[in-house]
Amino acid sequence: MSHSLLALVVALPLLAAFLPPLLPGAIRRLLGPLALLLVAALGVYLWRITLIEPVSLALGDFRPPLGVVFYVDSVAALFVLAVALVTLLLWPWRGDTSENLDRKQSLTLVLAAACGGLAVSGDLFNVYVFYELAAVAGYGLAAGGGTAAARVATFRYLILGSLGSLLALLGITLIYFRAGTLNLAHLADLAPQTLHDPFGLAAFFLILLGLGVKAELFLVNTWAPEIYATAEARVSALLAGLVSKLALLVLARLLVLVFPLPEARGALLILGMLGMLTGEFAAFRARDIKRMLAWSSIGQLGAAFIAFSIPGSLGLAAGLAIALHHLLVKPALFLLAERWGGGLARLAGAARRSPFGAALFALFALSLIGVPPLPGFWAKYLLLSGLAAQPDNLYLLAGLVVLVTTVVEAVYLFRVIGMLHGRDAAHSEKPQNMALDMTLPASTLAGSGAFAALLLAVALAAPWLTAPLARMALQMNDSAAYVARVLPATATSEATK
Amino acid sequence: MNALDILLALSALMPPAALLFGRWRGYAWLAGMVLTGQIILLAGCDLPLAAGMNLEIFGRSVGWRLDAFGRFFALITLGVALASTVYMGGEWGERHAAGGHSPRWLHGALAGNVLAMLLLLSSQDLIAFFIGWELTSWAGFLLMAQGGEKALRAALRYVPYAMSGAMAVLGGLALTLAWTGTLDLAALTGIMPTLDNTKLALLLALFGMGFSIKMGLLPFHLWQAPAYAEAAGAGTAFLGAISARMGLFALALLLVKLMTLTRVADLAFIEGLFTARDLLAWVAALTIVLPTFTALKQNDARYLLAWHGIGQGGYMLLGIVIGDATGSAGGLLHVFNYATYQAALVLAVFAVMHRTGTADLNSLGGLVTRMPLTFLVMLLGIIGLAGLPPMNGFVSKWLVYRSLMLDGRPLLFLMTVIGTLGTILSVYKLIHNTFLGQLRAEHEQIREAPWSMTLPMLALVILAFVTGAAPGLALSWVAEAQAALGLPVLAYTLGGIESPRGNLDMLWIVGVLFAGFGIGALLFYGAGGRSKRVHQLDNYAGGHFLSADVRYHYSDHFYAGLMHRIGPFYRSSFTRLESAVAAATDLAASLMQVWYRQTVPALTLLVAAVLGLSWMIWK
Amino acid sequence: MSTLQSIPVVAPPAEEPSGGGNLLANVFDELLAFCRSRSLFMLHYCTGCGAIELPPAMTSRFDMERLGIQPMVTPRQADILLVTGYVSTKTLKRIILTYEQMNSPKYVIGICSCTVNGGMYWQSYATAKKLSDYMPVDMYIAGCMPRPEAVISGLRELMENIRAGRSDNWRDYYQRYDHYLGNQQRLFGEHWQTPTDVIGEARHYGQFGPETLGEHTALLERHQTPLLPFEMRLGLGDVSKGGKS
Amino acid sequence: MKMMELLLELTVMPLLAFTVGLFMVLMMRKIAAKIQRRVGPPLLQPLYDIVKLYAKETQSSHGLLHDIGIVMAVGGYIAAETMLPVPGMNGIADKAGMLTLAYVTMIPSLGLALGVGQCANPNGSIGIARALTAMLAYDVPFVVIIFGASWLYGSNNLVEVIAAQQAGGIASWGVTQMPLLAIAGLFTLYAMLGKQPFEIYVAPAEIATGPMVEMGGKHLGGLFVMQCFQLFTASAIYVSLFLGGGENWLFFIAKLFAVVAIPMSMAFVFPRYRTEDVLAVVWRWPMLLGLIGVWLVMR
Repeated sequence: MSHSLLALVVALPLLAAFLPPLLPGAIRRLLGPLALLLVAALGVYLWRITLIEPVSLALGDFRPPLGVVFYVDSVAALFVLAVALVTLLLWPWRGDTSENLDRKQSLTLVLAAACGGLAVSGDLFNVYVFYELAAVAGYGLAAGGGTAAARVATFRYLILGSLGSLLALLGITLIYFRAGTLNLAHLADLAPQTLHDPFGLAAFFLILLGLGVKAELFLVNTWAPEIYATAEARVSALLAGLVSKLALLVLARLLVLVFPLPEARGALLILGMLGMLTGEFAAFRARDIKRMLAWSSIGQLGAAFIAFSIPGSLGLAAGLAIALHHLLVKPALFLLAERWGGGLARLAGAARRSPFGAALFALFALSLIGVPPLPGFWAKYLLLSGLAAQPDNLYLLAGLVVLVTTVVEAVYLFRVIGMLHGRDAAHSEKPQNMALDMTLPASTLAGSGAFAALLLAVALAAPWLTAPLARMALQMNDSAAYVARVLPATATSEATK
Repeated sequence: MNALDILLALSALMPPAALLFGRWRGYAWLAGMVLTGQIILLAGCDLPLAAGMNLEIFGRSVGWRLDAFGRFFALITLGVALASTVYMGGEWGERHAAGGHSPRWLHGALAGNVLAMLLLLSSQDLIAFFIGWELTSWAGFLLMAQGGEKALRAALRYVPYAMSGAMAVLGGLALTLAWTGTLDLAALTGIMPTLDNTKLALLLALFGMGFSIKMGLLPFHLWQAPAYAEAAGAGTAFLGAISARMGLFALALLLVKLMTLTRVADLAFIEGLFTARDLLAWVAALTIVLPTFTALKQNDARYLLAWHGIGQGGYMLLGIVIGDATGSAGGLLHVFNYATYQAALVLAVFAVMHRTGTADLNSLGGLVTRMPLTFLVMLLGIIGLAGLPPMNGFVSKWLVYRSLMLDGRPLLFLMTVIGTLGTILSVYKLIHNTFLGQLRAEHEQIREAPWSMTLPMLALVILAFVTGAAPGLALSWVAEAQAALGLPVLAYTLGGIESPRGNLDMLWIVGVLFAGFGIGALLFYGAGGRSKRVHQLDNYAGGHFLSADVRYHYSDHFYAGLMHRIGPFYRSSFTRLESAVAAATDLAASLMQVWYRQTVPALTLLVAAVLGLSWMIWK
Repeated sequence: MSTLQSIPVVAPPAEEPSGGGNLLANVFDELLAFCRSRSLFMLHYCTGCGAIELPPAMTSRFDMERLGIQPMVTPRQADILLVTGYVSTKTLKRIILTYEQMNSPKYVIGICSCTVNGGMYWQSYATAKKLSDYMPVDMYIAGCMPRPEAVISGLRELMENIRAGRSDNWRDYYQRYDHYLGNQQRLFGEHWQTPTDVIGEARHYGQFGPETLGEHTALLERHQTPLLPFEMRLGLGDVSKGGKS
Repeated sequence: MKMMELLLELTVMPLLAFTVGLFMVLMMRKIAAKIQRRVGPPLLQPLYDIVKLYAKETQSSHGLLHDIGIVMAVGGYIAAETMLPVPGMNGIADKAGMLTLAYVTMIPSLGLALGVGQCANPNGSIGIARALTAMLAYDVPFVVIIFGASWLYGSNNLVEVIAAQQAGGIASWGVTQMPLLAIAGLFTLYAMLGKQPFEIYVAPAEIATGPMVEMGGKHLGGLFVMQCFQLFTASAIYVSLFLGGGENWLFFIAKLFAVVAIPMSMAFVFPRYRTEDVLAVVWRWPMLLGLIGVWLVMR
């Protein structure tokens, strides 16, 4: 089978995003989900074959390093699958007006396409393009909340994001200036000679900051709480769940392929630690559930950064586990938070209105803080055992940070659970409004229920998933294989040298 | 399928069964029968047993294997669960359900606890152990949170403690893996003692802290009393009697089996004078004294018992830390003994609550004529808790005392005795304020608790009495557990121990005691004039005419003189410590939020970029 | 100092029981009587000035303890009720309650003239004049106030009476309760009652006499809910009234 | 026949203890009288009191537990006496040890406390609260002393402790081996006997004799019996730990009476402490002496 199917990962959603105005109503509404389903199927297929061996595609058959390269290893395939599935689960089925809905659906699809592109891109330029695409779609979606607060938040996000893009672009330019190529495989090949110096590191740092805006990296994550608090829940879920993970993936690839340097790892580690500390502690004092989730996701991504900073496939495995786990849990929590937004005090007694919703919240919370046998525990286990195995004391410190912030996380999440099950605030205040207000709609329950089902399935299948995960991490860590796959010629020339 | 598989499978079936059928009246009997079956199965099987289920995760095997040490705890767990389940299944459960609580969740939480504990007790490696540990913690949380608003608040207070403990254990687990390359408990037994002192000390600190929190050792004890006291009745009994002992199980495993006590004694703070082992012993001793002292100040029967539960844990740990045959047998036996009478006591308090609606020690009194069986339970229970003959609590404490005496630890010995004396004072207050003194007018029509409640309580205290008179019955399990753990094994007889340095024969002591009571009764009832019962208002009041509307009863500030002296001793410094940590967290959180509230994030971004670049370039 | 035979409170000494031929029983009874006479715990109800003479009687000069007499604090412990002075209506209620709470055999000694006939308070409207109207008095020690010698002497006479079995007026209170109750009711009003159960005790100890019950006890029973002691019960039987005051 | 002999001992030991205790009560009252320049009670006065109390014709009880309390108080001491070796008889002392004995002697107190509680009289409850506080006060130095003795003689078994002392004569008595502990022990014994200034729980003028407030007839009689046992037990433990036990009954009784006489000759010139002051004084002096003594013994 031709690997040109790879292009569909990007092409299908884009097509579905821009075709609808030309189509009649019924098909129009189904086109997006259909495209996503196809991408998901493609993801499953790709995952199965790439577990054995990665594939790459040179678009238009321009051989690298000249052309546009898509590279899919099992990690990328899994992310493609995840992008499709999560987008599907967070699909905007309803809107205020038809026009509004069209726009939302289109933007969502663009976002999905961009995310898929980020997952499979094999060169930095494409990465930048897809990243910009995702950013634009993200601004559009975030502003779609319609409220003034949402617009203000989006505006700030926009400034920060643009500045970030600029920095990333600057970094990419520096790299190009030094190495003369943007193809990742090529870069991996050239990096030891050209980029492993302060100059290269500076470029890495700029890219880190730039992409870090989306990945909620500490220093550039200040937009997150406001956006998540004001945007629609499913948008928050997409941004926190999906986009951040893909930015993370790109950074991880960059780290593995081009900059496997202790300084780069150190930067990642320190920023990750700071992100975890600030995020989780800030969430401790959050007074509404959406901001709390936003900060929590900053913390979780910090944990992922810490994980990726661990050298070797063990760290990658841990980072992947954390990222994927967060991808499963956080969107679902944001879905639940849609109706339960606002001050935490409002939640009192909500469990009586929506017992199933409260149970789901508890399940996600438990997984998030890493209670075995839920998947979150295995992610945390991988992270900690990876950190403990490092000789550097900074890694042990990071382990300590992870442990302490987990305690903080447990406290604030359980505070919410306590609120949910506490005495009904409705008793004292206007009961009817409250009752209606706090009951979760069936669609929300169905959405997060689906995530919960996935989570539980992963929990049950954990013993059988460890081997693929390890394999994925190995593949991702194997930069020689990457180079060899994308640039067979260079690899052979290397070998002959 | 071997016995352990069946055991675990049955336990795994019960939580869903409880959630499905918990509302059905017969469920308690069904669960009771299952638990009885499990007890018989467990008591009869040959150990050690490895479970058929074996997982392979990240290249490490995760498995379950039960030895005699685990079985000892497992039997206690199942027994207490049995008593609690039966208690829950009757009138108490109906009242509980009528109060808007869910019997399904309560049964489910209890069954979940049993399952979690069995998993923990039979874990074969640290991952299985941690899974069991966390499940126990959260199942415990579920059980704690069942009693309404206050219970929920207390349970939430438990969360940071439980989580800190879990994270400490997890950290220890990660370091163990990094330093030894294995997580298998059997393999670790050989490797861990060979680690150097720094590593061992760090592991001891991490694991020790995690386990101490569960056990409620000082200074991590504050969560336990409210969490256990406010839970729903039968849940409180289960939590109080056995839940916290999981911490002891883990500590014993760590100290004795994995690290070995001699290695722990190598970790010296002051060379030759004060080692980690001494530190543990002193923590245990302080855990005996200070919580007992707090218990003495309680005015709520449930809290009083819960605080004593914390204090009693100290005896168990102290016995194990001494580590000789007598002391460790005492410590382990105390787990069993304590479970029997503590469960009975808690159930009795909840029986009183069931009838009177309160556990406030200042609003009760004189119930002995109305609830004589409950009184009997509480009487035998407090004799056990206070550690007086003829109940079993005496035997285990005696073993601990004796080993402290022979080990030459006068101050520790003194602490244990002070704990016992304080307990006597406090439990007398408990029984006096509940059952003795003046019967309140509003309680005159109260009836004895129903059989579904009195039977489990009576069964427990009878067990406590029988194993007090013939401690050999329980000591056989203890000796097996000692052997499995690698401790010196106690040479016991049916009546106690025989040793050249002082014997204990409870058969004789109990026999003579009851003969003495018999003679006393003969003297009292046989000799002298007839007596006539008088009404409680026919009482000396300096010539005053008593009437039922005026309270003639002494309950509040019961030990005024004692409190005058020791009341200000440590002025709730632990509570202050706890609030200080909470406040510090809150402050840190506020500071962190400042970061996210900045008005010009773009500027920060630029500054960060410049700074980062300069760091990268100048490094 | 004298036992005032003129005051008809002491029933004529009962004939010595013939003993029924059982020598051992007689010896035993003698022993008990002897012990009773040699061990007297007194409750001094210090109503008036006579109390001042008791400390000297107890302490080094006269030392009652050599006679086996010592002070006690509560009615349950005491054998002798010493009423040491004028008895106001209000005090009398307490004295009666105290007397009823004592365990028999119990003895009442009225010290000072006030207990005999009101003494210097003979015309006070608020003073009970004659103690023996309200409870059986075993011994009066007259005087205003009687000196310790007189007190000791009176006590010795009481001891002798006890040893000889002549002093069991406590039975009189049970047997003629209606009479005493009548006098009490006349003074305190018809709603008078104590938290004790004299009639029940009379029944329990077989001290029922022809005059135990009568019109006054009928009056008492009309408005009194008897204070039945709380019996232990398992709650399986019917819920009976436990008793109220 | 070993068993018969043992049973006989078990019967005789409490009886002897009671008899000795009766005379100790007498001695106590005599000493009080002498100090106050009185004659004091006749020889058999304690017996008269007990017989009279038992022989009361009407007695009031506050319920089953009121009775049981007295039964436990007397019965507990009867049992305790069989664990306390006296010349020629060891009873079951070697099956129990001194620690057990110390705890068995708490049973009567607990019984009494239960009985008093049932009386529904706050004076009694206050008395018990104070008595238990006093017990907390004096038992703390007491166990320090027990610890010292059992460390010194290497055994928890009173029979062996006594044998070890008698084997070496006065030089090996506890009082010469551990003089500080002996002083502390005497102090503790004093507090244990509960006479002035440690009489906090009786306090006749304040709480109407506390625990005894509702005790009359045989209830009070039972308490008198208990007092006899208590005096005997306390002094016999002291004699066994520090004065070499009894070589024969003559010496034994002499020692016993001497031990009781010392605190009693001081007691009656004192007023009464408050509860908190009892704690302060007992936790300070005998504790300090005891701990130093233990340190010396263990050195």
